[in-house]
Amino acid sequence: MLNLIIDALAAGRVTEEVPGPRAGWAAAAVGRFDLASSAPEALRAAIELCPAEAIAVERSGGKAVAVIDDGRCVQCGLCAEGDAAAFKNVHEEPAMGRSAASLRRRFPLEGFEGASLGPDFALDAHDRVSREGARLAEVVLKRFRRSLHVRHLDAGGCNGCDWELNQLQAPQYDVQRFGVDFVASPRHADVLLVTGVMTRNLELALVRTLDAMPRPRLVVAMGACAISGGVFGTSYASRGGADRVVAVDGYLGGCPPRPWAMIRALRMVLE
Amino acid sequence: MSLAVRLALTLSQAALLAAVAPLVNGFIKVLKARFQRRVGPPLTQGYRDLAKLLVKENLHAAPTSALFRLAPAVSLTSAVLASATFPCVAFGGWAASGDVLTALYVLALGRFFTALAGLDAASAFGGLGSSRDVSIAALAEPVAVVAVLVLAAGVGGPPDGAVLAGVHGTVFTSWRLLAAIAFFLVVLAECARVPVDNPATHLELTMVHEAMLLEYSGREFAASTLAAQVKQTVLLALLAAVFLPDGLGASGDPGALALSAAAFAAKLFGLAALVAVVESSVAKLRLFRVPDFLGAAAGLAILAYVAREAL
Amino acid sequence: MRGTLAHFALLLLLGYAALAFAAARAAPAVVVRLGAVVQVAALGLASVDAVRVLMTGAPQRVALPFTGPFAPVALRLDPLAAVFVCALALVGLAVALYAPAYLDRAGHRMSGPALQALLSLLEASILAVLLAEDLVGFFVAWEIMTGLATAVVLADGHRAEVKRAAILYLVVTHIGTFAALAGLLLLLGDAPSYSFDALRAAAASRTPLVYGIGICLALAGFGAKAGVVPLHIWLPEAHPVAPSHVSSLLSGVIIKVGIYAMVRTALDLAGPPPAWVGHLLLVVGLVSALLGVLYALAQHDLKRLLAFHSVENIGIILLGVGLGISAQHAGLPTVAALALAAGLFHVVNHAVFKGLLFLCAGSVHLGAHTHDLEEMGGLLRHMPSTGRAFLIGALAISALPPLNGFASEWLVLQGFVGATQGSPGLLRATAPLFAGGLALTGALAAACFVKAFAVAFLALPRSENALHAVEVGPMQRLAQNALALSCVGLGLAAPWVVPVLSRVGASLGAGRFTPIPQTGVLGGLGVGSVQPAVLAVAGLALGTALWVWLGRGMKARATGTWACGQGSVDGRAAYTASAFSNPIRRIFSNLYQFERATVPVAGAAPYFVMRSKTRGAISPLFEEHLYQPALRLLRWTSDRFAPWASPSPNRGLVVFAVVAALLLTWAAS
Amino acid sequence: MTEAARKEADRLVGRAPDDRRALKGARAYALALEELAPTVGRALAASWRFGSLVADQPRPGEVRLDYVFVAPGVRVPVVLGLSVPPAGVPSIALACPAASWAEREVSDLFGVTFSGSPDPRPLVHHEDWPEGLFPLRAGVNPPLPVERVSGQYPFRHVEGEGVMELRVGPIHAGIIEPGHFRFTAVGETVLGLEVRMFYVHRGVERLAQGRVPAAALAIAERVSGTASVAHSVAAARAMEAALRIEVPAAHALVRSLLLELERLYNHAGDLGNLCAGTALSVALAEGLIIKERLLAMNQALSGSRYLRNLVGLGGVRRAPSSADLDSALTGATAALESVERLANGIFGSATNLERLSGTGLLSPEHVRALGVVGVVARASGVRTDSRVDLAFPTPADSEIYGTLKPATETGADVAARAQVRLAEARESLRLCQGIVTRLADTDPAPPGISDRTGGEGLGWAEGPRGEILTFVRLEAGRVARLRVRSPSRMNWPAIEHAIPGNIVPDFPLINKSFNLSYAGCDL
Repeated sequence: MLNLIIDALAAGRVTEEVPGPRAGWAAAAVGRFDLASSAPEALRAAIELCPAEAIAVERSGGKAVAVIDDGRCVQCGLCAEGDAAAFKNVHEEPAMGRSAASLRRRFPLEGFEGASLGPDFALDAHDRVSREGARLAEVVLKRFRRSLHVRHLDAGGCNGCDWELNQLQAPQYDVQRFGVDFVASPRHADVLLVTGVMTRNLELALVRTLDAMPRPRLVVAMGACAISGGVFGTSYASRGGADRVVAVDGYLGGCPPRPWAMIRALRMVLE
Repeated sequence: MSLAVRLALTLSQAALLAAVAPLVNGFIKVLKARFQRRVGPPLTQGYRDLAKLLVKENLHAAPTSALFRLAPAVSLTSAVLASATFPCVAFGGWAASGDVLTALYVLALGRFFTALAGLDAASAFGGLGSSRDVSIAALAEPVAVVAVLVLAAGVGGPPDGAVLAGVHGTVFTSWRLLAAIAFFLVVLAECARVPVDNPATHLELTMVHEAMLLEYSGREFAASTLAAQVKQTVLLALLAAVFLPDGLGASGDPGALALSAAAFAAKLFGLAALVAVVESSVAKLRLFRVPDFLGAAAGLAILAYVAREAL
Repeated sequence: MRGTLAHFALLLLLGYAALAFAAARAAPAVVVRLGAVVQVAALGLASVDAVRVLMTGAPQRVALPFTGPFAPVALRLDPLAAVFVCALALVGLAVALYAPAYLDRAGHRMSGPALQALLSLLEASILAVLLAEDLVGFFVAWEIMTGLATAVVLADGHRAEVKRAAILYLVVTHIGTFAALAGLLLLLGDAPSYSFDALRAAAASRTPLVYGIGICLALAGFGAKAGVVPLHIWLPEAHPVAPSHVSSLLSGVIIKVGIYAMVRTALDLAGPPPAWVGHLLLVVGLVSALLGVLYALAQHDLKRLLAFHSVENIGIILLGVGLGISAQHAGLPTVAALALAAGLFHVVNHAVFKGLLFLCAGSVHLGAHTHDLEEMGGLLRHMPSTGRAFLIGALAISALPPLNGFASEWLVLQGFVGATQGSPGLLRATAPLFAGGLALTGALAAACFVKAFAVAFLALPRSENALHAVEVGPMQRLAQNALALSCVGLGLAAPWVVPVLSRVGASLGAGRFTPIPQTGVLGGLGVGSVQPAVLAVAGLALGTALWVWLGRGMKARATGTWACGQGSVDGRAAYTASAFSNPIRRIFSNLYQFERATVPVAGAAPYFVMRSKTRGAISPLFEEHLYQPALRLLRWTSDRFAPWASPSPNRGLVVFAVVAALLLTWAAS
Repeated sequence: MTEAARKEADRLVGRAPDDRRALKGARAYALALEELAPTVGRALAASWRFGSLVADQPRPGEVRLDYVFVAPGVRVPVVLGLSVPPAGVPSIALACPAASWAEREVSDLFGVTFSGSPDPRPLVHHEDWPEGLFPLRAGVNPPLPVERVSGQYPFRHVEGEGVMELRVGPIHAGIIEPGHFRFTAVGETVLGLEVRMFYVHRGVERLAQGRVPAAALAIAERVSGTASVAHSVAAARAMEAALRIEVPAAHALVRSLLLELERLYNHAGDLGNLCAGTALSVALAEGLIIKERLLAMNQALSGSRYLRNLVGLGGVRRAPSSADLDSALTGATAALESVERLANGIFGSATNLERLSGTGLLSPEHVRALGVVGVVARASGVRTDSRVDLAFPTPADSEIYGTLKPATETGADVAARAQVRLAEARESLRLCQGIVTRLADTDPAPPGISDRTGGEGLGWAEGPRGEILTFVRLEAGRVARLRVRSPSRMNWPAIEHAIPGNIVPDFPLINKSFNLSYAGCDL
């Protein structure tokens, strides 16, 4: 079996440098979606099609604003299909931020008449932003930057985010080189990384897992499901985003987020 | 040499071995990463992890007793004490006239407490780890003892500081190599390495050593982790200094001391590299194949003894 | 110098017994407590003599004011006996402290005063065996001791398993006694008297064949008493059913009397032993040690587990003794002295920690009303003192530094290291096997006591009784703590104790032993006299500092055990004793022949079984492959004599005894 | 042959198909309540495989139960339909253990009670679900969040001395989905295992209701992350059957290509992942490298690393360019070469092979009784593969798959499952090559359309883990009922029977060799 090692050494390292947020995009790759057309019928069609209720038209102070919530968008691209589509794929990573609200991107609409459309995000005031991350002393953050142990919890997703997280260990990404490692026990973890919609049957398990983690600790929600429920939203079986149940320190949109974005999001919460 | 100097030497060796332990472990990890075609963690990641753990909370599960809090201190102490029982660099002038067997027994004390702590939280995973750990140790220890016995037979007494001085300059022999290989296999088993255990696994059901530490956090976890790393370094150092003492100095003069320190360090990291190579090239054994593995080690140790008698 | 203290000790114990029987009904509580006082006084006196003999190396004679039917009863306390008197005194003192409060609560069928009286008589008889100077006195005391031991085992004689255990004990030890008597008579030949001196003198005129048969019979006979494999089968039956403080004495001391008799015979009475006796003892010792510990691992009854460990430790002692003989013939008199000393040291050490562990088992029974490990759990919370004491005993029996078990076991191991320097021969060739076997035994014992302590004292209660366990009273705790302290003390004092013990061999006169000098390194064997203490002090300092520092980070937080996101853990989720020993049982499955069957109880097989039941059983190796065939042979033999003997094993035994007696008469004449 | 098999099915059921039923993509019979048990008995005797149980309420007040079977040679699923009041349906679970979970699910979601069930415990709902609340019943809209009640789940119980329970999950130590495994064990010796699922029950079927087909397909795509294509293709085929849409050849071929590429990256990843269970770290890393390359290739082809966003109603939403197809084929070919090297490492290492062989045996009897599908069934020597068992809606696919010989192994252990994956990965690449060649000769066309807005249909696809059966009923252009039966749903109960006799540390390896989806099972 020594030949495995010899082959590997001969083939050489495959670890890649961290690309910039805009670099490394395949032409067809889905990313975030920006407003392409203010046409009301296009917007209406997009809102109707959107399986995750991520698009809305809000009226604030008399002005109409199109909102696309990267915390909900599952990057299905239905809103960007066809020549007269309201949105277009701009080949950039979905937004990340310290609150779910900060993932909503707003586009002023010119000459848009009529009432609000789509879901009312204002009603959606479940953002439970943790201040634990902000409160952490610089000394702790500094140590976390050099050693960050992650406990992953799938709160009920489709498993796509999990596989992407798993890919962080692929030699191309080699997340270990950043001092990040996945651990088996919540007792050893600094970050609780939540993916997937918060299902009813896992709510208590999430709370217990967080309780099992030693302070100081952080919670990061990755992927549309973990932020808002994504296509699964709220139902008899689920509560929507993880922040309905526990306070969250960082959010990263995407369905699923790509591995580089995940690495960047982990760094973001430590800044 | 005065007792004070000898004590100082002994203590500084213990401190040095303890201090270098995370580096040795990091070295293995980096090497493994290279075999996996990636960069791997920084060499100093072990220290960074420990430093981080110092600012974290100790969590105590409801069923745990005082023993749970005591065990990390005992296991780290036992590992550090074991590193003081035999000379790594110079044979002359050792303060503790203890021998290698003592080191093994002192390490066993640490394991006893760690195994108890694994069971203290009433978690089945801890139980899995403890029962596997003591079962494997039960088979590994006799092999270690026989390997040491071979050495003792070769040098005319137990391999302690005074007697080992006699080894210096002796010809490298086949039986010594056989004993060293046997002991190396024991080190793999004792240090929770592939093919006996997988230090990189996240699967609770397959763990041996880490399963016992699943309930620890904060400083206590730091101490338990460091204890395991020190134990690994101590056993590798034993191998480097006692089973393969070539290149080590008998006298205590500074020049010879520096030279043999360099030789020791080279051997220590060479052995660590060997651990990485083995760990990267074989699969983990099925739990009930481990007795075969250690049985083979026992066979090697006996063969070494026979070879010594015959040659 | 004439020792009178041991003499007084004997009289005190006998006198108390008489008084106790007389006043048992009048004031039982007073009688029980008086018994403790008397035992403390008597054993204290005896131990003063014993220590004096050990320190000076000069034997003492003890005269009794009466004579026996065959010869004047002569008692003599020499260094070898003194070692065993020390063991008796250490355990006996603790038992005396422990007994009154225990008897108040334990609720044995036999009354407290009766038990105390029997205990005193038992201790007196042990003293008498150790001090006997002639065969008649020895065997009379020996038989009295056996009878009394059976009597105390029968404290709960109304229970069937107790009766069975007592009968088994009587049968095996009597066959043993019989064999030993035959052996010694053979060795005695046509000597003019039954005195030990006559035996020693007879050595010169004995043929090797007679010596061989005689010594084998004697060793086997005494070995049965000591619980040597395969004659151990009574031990795990009898020791657990006795009251716990009696178990302490049975396991701690009485089986050692068997060892005493073996050592006395092999190294003193029968003359200088040839090498093969040493080898024989080594093999028997290793087999006993390994099988003892392996069977202990499979137990989940705490007292049975401890009883099997006695078999193991007897094996370790025999390894020391055997090496003591073999090493002489390999030209290593120092190693021989060291090994014998290690064996004798282990006699004392085992007495102390096994006595301690049995007392703790008694306390657990008082507190949690069970001996079954599977029904315990979490006892440390309710019985902290007993738990701490048990932990120290567990560390000691697991041969972990710096405790006494480590000291003696490590010395035996050093003996094997030394043996590699001997002249070429069987010993030198097999030294690694014995060293490896001993290390295996130690590691398995550690595994077993991780199991025993953790399953009993840690984690969560597995039964109502365990949940409501209560700690024992102050005197019982004192007794336990005294023995625990002795474990620590003997461990740290090893460098000073061992040289003293190494002189015992030389004092016997039948063997070449070179005692180890009192100070400095032990015979060039690398045992620094300061080292255990230095290591212990350094360890204690470092450990305490670490422990304090580890707790001084952020404030610790209490939480639930991590249960993978499930609510909480309970006793059923925690490891059981059977679960813990499962890997070892599987590894050594050839020796255990473990069988498990799971059958459905409710639901439709095969896909909808809702409840099922599982049973596992170990088929007893020796019962199946040695005793059963032997019994079958006996049955077969008695069947041949069917015309005048009905085919029952009991009758067969009688026939066997008669035939053996006839043979013996022929041999002795 | 197919016609004869269909006649035989009619004879077995005792009547002609129910022509009043608008269900397409299936051969549907209408049964009376009392006919169910004897018919199922005859069906099982004739080697019919239980596929799915579809509960639906086209009219309020009654529940329609469709027992879906896959009968040899019939080439479309056979549906035994039953209109029942929501109580007192005879349970078929004792005769057909494969149907047990399906019955329990229908009880939980629709409140139908099955009489004589050998295991009437709740399945989807956990112990804190309020009694009498059936979330898929028409008109049931509980206030959210649904209140929690206290309760205890009656786990199967093994009693005996020294028996302990090893309770693993729902939160596992690795990056794995949640589920609960309860081992009854004495140390390492496992006496029994009970799998408890539905922690990731998201109510997918309910969520799809009222959606337009495109949005419903986006939801179906997210039933199980690594079977996105298969789930969306199965759902699209069901909708197309319901709406009588003809899919043009070019579109059908691209879908098939996506299905095979999905299989390829899954099997490659699974082979590497198996090494995590045996601690073969270099091979594990190699597996991750290969998988990462395949995922990047997927992204170049489809825009999504998991091949999402291409499958649409009537075909594919966007036709890949021939350059894209060629580079995908090149990438796949290179990846397979790496997989072959990896396989040499996995099967060439004696220590590794020792771990895989004889571990996690699942007998063919269990496979048949529990209706196991996919890689797991084929590794136990049972050849079930919907690419062969069931017909394709378009001739283009039928032609491509006409040459397919599903790989089977008889080892029934972890090694056999790995071998089947390797063989299938090779086969997938061969199929991809065929498809790309065919596509070059096929004229592009717009996706198929229909002016219908309602209907019912069954669709299927062979995902990486096995057969997916999806039922869709559309009303007024929106989904009225979506019913997904994933391969994992059939295979999870089987893992319990592959465990006894193994030791605890081999479970993760066995679990990896099954590689089942929790999300796909729990919905």
